[in-house]
Amino acid sequence: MTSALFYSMAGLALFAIGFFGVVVASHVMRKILALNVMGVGIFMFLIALAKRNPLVVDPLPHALVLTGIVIAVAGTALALNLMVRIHHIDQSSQEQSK
Amino acid sequence: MFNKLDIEYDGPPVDKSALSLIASVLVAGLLLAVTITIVLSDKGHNTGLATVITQNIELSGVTNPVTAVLLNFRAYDTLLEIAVLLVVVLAILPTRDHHTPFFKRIEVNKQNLVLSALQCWIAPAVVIFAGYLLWAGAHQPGGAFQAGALLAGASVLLFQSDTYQINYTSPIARVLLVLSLGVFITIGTALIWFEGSLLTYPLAFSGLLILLIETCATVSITLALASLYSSFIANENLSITDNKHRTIE
Amino acid sequence: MNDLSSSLLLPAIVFLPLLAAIIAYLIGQNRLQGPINICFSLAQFLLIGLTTLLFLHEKTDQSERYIIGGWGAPLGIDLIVDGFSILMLALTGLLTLLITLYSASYFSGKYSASDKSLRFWPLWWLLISGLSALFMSADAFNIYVCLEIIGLSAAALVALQGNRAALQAALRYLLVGLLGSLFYLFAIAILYRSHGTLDLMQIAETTNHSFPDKVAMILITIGLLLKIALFPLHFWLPPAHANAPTPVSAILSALVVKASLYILIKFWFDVLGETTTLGASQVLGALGGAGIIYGSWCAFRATQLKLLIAYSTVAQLGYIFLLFPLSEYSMGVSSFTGSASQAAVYFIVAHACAKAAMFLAAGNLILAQGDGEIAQLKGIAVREPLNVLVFAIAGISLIGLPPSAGFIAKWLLLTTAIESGQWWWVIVVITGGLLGAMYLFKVLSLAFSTDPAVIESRAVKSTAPVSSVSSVPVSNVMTTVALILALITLALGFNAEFILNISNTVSEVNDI
Amino acid sequence: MNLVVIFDALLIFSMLTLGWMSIFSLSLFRCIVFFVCLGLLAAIAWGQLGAFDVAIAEAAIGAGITGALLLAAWNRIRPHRTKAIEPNLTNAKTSQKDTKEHV
Amino acid sequence: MNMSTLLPAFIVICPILVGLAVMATPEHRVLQRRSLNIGGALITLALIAMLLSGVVNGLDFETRLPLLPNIDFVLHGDALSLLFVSLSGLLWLFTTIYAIGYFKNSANRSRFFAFFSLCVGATIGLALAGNLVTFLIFYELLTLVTYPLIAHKGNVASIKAARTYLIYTMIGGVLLLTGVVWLKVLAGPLDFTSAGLLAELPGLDNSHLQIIFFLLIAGLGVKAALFPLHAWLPISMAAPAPVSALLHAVAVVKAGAFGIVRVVYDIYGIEFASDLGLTVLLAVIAGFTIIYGSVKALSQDDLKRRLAYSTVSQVSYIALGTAIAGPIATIGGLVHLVHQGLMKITLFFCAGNLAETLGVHKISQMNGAGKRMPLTMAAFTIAAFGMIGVPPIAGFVSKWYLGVGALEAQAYWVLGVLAISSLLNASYFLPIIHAIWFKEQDQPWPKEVAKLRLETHWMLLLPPLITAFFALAVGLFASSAYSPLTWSALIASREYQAIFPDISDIALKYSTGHLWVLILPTLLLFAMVFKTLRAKVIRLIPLAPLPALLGAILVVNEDKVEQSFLLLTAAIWFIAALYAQTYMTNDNKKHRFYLFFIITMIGNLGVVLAQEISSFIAFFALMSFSAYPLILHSESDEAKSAATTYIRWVIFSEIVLFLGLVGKTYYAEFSTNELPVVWVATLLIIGFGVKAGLATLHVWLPKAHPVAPIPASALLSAVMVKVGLLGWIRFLPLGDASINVLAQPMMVLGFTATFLAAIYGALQDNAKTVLAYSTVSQLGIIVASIGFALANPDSWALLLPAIVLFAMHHGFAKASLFFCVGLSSALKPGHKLTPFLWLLVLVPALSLIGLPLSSGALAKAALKDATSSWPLFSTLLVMSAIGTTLLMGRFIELMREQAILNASSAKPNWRLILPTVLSALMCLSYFYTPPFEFKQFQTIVSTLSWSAVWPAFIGFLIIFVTKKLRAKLPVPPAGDLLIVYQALASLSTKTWQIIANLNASIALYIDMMLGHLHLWSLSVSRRLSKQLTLDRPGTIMVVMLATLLYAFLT
Repeated sequence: MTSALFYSMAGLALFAIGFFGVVVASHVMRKILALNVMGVGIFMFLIALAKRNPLVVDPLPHALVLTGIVIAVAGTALALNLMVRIHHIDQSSQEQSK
Repeated sequence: MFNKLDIEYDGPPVDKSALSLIASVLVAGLLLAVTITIVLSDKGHNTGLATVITQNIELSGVTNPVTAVLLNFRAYDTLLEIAVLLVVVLAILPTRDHHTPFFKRIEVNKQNLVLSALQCWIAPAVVIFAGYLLWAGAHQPGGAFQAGALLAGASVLLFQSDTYQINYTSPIARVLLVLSLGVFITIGTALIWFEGSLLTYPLAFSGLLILLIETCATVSITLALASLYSSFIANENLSITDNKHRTIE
Repeated sequence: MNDLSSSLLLPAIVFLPLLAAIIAYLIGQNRLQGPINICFSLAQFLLIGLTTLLFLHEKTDQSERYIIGGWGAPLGIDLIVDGFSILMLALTGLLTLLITLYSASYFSGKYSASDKSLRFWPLWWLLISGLSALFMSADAFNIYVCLEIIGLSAAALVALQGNRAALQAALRYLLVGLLGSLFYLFAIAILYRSHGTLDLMQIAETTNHSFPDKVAMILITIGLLLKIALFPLHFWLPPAHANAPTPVSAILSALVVKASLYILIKFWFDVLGETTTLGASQVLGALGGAGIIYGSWCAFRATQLKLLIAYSTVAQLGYIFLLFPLSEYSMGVSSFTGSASQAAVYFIVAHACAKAAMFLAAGNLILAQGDGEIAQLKGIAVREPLNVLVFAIAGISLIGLPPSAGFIAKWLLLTTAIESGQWWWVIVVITGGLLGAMYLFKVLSLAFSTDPAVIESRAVKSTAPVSSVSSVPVSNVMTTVALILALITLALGFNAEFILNISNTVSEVNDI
Repeated sequence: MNLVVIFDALLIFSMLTLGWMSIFSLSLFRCIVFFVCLGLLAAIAWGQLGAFDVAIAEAAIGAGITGALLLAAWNRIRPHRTKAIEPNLTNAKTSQKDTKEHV
Repeated sequence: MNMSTLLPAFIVICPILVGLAVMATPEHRVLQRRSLNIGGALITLALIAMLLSGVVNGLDFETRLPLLPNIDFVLHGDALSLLFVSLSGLLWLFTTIYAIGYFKNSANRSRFFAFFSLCVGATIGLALAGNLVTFLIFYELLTLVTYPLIAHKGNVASIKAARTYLIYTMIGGVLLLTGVVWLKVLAGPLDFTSAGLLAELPGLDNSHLQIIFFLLIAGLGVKAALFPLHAWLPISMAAPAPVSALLHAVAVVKAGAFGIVRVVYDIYGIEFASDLGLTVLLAVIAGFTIIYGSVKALSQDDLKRRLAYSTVSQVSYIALGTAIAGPIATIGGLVHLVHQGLMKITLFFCAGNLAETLGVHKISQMNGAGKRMPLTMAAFTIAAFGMIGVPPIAGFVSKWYLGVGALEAQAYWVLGVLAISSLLNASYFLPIIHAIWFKEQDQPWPKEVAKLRLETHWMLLLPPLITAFFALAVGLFASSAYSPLTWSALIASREYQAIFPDISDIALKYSTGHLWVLILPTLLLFAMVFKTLRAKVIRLIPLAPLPALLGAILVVNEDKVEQSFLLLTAAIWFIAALYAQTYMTNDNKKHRFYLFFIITMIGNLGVVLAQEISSFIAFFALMSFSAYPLILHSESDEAKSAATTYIRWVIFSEIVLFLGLVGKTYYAEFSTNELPVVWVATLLIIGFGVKAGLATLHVWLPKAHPVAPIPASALLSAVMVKVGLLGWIRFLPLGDASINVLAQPMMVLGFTATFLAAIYGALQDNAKTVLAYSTVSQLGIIVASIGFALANPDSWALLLPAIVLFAMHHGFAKASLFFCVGLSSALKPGHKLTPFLWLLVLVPALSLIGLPLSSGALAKAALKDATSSWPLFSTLLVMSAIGTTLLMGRFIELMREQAILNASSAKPNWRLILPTVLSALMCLSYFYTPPFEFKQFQTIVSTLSWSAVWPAFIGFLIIFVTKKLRAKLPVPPAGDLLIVYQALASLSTKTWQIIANLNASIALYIDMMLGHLHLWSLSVSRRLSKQLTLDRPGTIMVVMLATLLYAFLT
């Protein structure tokens, strides 16, 4: 049992927590956060994977995670943007109705 | 799951109707636990590609294996990843504004001392550090993304003060935003001409080319991340134009 | 240039749309967008056409690999084309050309605001490049990146309308896409862990009956099912497809869901074929069957034209999923060969053309009528006969009536079902066809109806100063494009061998 | 049981907790803050695992930029003082709309 | 790629291209569209002609394209497909012309014509399809392109109709698809091969094949409107007339029927299919549908609905013919494909003309339409008669072959179906025909288009006329080399190959000897059509029978029977025509009278000259039906009732005759059994018996005679009833074999009629009724003689001349007596001519009684001599004179009364007297030279016998004695047994109504239940869909994950 193993289990657990959050959380933002938590979980799993042989560090998962992080932030930004726009439309329609 | 997308601020953290599902999600958790044990029970491939990468690192032109993977072995992924970033920028950026210049400094009478000090001293330092990160990426941890993120962070700081304004939709900004993708494609395609295959760097120039691409990527990423952030700050404009859309439709 | 693996062609198929996206983004003027983009689409079409021809011409090797960066499989990323992917590429090229033509009119300013057009084109080209890259990818992680490009750009395109419904649909679509991709990514991680490579073929070579592979397969399946919108997970699809701008709806239904499906098929049959079980394929088939019935039923009940079409997509995807239980399953491996795969391939092609035609026609009708309500379409056949015709032809293909591509597809499906002795799928397919006829002809009978009262009331309505519906004459280009697609659908009903010949090469790929 | 193991265990435990809390905390703001913390802890953990490149990136992008974006978005949807008068009413209205959209 | 591989494809593509081109034609470019349509149709026809000639020359045409692995798209020109293709191409042309006229000013014409052409294209493709898959493709295509045609009007009804159509055909299509796929999986490429392909394939599971057969037939049966699947057809009447015409005649309905033929013959193979026990079931369904459709048609008032139900019924003939599984029945079924098309398209054209020109949609509005649109209605009449199966129109040919085929296959019940169906057809078509021709217009036309030069637009008028002509021609020239019938026979011979019998002997060759005698009447008939010529032509009518008369005297002498009958017929027609010249002068309906007079004449002469069964029955029908207006002439209530009675009996007799003759033909050609078949003889006796006044079937006679104009009555009694006798002579196996079973009843009936009719007639108070009963009585003698001949074949050689003699004598005498009735006004005492006129009455009367020296005496003597082997017969014969005397006495009595009653100062008209004299002269044996050589009666002296006199005395004695008594007795109604029949009929009607009511209430109940069910299902589905919104994707995803885990890991 190496620490990498613990970390990879932690990654899986984070993934599970995130998935649970995606299913159960009500607010969009929470869902977005939950997705991000899932992402972090996977990244953790990957990085722990890179270290599963204590002697060698596999740089490939690192590269994958780097790419993944950028993609995650892109997705998050888009989702947040959409959320904000919906909110804005709701608000302005409320103002109009007033 | 995504069927109800609640965006009211004062909602409960958990969808009430979903509470009944907790049991089932617990089942899912259980299943996941099974997954974990299954996954971990298998020894798996011992080293992955570590050895292959180490063997080939000489040929990549850089010594940092992560950079080698990102920008040489799997440069194609990175290229597409930049495209992903571009997608989001395109989707989010407000309607274009040709008149405001790319960079503008606004004279504000009342200045926050701390902030202005930050702007004056820390921003250049961040830029220099980012440049270092970029340069160092070739042989030790660091690289375009990190540098870009740092720079973007710096620009976030700048916006807190309303002193500087960047028009991300001006022609210059647009060129800079697509710079990395363009350069990447150009180099990649040009290399087909010279080397016979896509993104095959000639050994002698590979370090240089990677640095060139990374530099451009840093610029674009900085601008992209900063523009993403700014879209939330300057959202009023966006909303107004959106309103216009609505009336048109 | 006669060797695909060393030529410029394959990367160019990905890079040309990227270039187009950059240029479309840099051009500020709306006026230039149309011609330039049409030129690009033409070039893309020619590229893909050339590739297809070369591929068909070579025929020596069944799949062609292109090595990027000169590194080779485990280290670098390869591109691979086999029959199936060539077919998907060709489909992409064709639809790109036609829908670009359509969009050039649709976004010309007559029908939509200019900034929408400026946003549309770069996103459009990114979507196309994502699709093209996906169909050629031989690398599991590269597929993830492609899926993300597709997912994000598609969501952004759905949001283009900017109204609340569209934004909400886009948000939902985006989140679904992200969730699905995360599942996929997780599976990739597991696969990398046990195989030490990301190359699909290398994974396939080392696949055995191991548990991690099974888990990865489950995760991939569930993630992609979410993205494909197979029946109980279809909740996001109808609003997304219904609220998007017309060309986007067309490409979403025609290709984007198919992209995920393509990956699923690849994993299910080629990469992780060892791990699949009979039970799992029956589950997928059952869901597909339920999707056929449920989607058709919802389509029948829909009151919005585009919603109807979107639900029809849900149903049609169900048909394709019958592939899984019907494909040959021998010695623990189901293979993408024989008539089931032919049926599925043909279904994909047929549905792509028909659904694109249908969405375009529906878009035209909505423009002409100014309203997306089906009930408002009364008597539209008189004013927009061609578009109604296109709608009808596409619908015929969807129902699976001859002479259309859909018929051939359904024929193959039924043949397979009977051949394999699984007659219950026959009932499902047939019921689905009848339900399809129900919802299609619900629209058509309204279109033909010339109830004088209705027409009068409409006339009064349109002369009234405060008119909520505004109708615009539909441009000829838009109608023509829809018509071309419809005619292609018809033509595909007569020369099935051509398509099947292309895709036949699929069968050899999994012999590794 | 050396110090590293304890450190790892603590790190993992706090990450899991933060993961949970960044979704299910009562206020959204806290969620965001917890998420940024999670990102930072993840960066530390990855540094621990030898992935320095990723650690830097996670700290800068995963925690930094994402956090900034989240906060900015939060700021946009948070009820401002002037509009917070009738939260219940607005709630009801949007939920009505929501149900309409779902069809 | 040469002509032989491209031609079928061209033929299919041509209409489709036309359709597409028309679709692209702007609405206002009328000329372009017209030329496209008509040009396309003509080109297609030309191509079809090329194909046809090629196939006749033995070339093989096949277009084959790969469609799928192992499946080709095949268009193949074989005989069967050509039959259908030619029909489609031809009718397309006509329908196009018609549709152009029909849609002169309406909207959406481009759309209409486009889909119209596509529809034809699909039909042609379907016809040329070389395998089941290709067939399926075009079958479904047809479904689709027909939809816009039915929905064309766009109103609620047509949309609903289109939807109903679609629901039915879609379900059918799906069943068919399933069947085809299944069969394909089992049997490989499903190329149509004559004699079927399944039989040769080894290792097929029969139960599978049976299920597949049901799937296929159910799928095809929807379009072919087989019984439970027919409901869409009447509803789709909401379509415009050209569409209905096309739908019913060629495209949709036929496609189904054609498909059934293909499946049974070219896929399963007829022998294999019947081995599997499939054909019987199909035949039963088809038979039921035939009757069901007809029954439903009866109660429709909407013309097009009635026609639609008629289609339901008629199309099943094709299926029936196919399913009977015998080569001859196959011919009947196949040829009906063409025949029904021609007739039904005519009917729909006419219905469309009515609707378009007059706005008439309902049958109740059609009264008097014949005057307004004579040509259209003539076409309608021809087609309707064809549908009923009146020879020589097309429909008869089909029924004929079906009937013979049924016998061949020993499916006797099919004959029953045919009979009932014909009866029902007649009962729903004849009232229409009656209404259009013989009823006065009683209300203004609902929506009349301004009068044109012709009765309607020429484009509307021409097509029905042409198709009606075709319907007539294909029937008339059925045995010619290029008729559909010959073609069908060719197809059948290929399907059956070895077991195909020689059918040349049952072919319907309308051969009539000495046809030239009919030329003059025919010319006159055509001249009558022109209004301007009519008055002149009427003057010439007495000339019409003269050629026949001359012929009888000079030319026709090979067959004595023929010669005698021709002599009688021609002479009496001549005299009657002369008589009518004066008698009808002031009649306002004389034009109509003369028209039908001449037609009846042609029929009557033709019957006599007919050489074989088919022309005999054709002329027989012509005569029978055209006598209807003669009886109806006065249009009084009695006349109407009499005419109705008459026509009912005519139909009855036609149907019975049809069956009898079918049987006769079949047993004559195919039976090895030398003995005559009793049931055939029975049917023939009954069938002709109606005409010949066989007791119990005679009831129309006493009704018809009093009301008809005198020349008509004279003709009826004198010659037309004799045709029945002629039929017996020609078709009963007289002289060949004895049929004792029938002989005794006939003799009993004959003599019973002789005596009872005399008594009953003596109580009548109308001179013409008395004469009618006299006819019944006299015919009784003939009936009895025939009966005698049946019992004693040896006596036939003697009996035949005697019977013929008797018939001729009766003809002349009865004619004279009728003519005298017309002179009654001149019989009042006091006029100087009166005694002479009374002589005119007395001579025929006494001749009838058989007093010596009269022709009657001669005839009776001959009969007595011939029947001498059985004394009782002779005795009864002698006794019969008492009855005759009674009648004649009564007649003279009535004439006197009438003369006194009608006393007027008018001079007796010489022009009436002269014909009467002519015919009375013929009653004297001196002037009467029978064409037979009667060796036994060379001297008239032999008639001078006591036995000829005493019955007359007794008779007159009774008359005088019972005069008072008779005056007290009530006058029994004319038509005696008719009362009983009518009571029976009304009873059965009531029963039927009760059943119908019950049926309706059951249907209502079922409807209600269905309504409840519908509501319930709606609510359930609403509830379901509420619960099935699936708005918990999270749960769903988790559950799916669990399911997949389970599925993968176990």
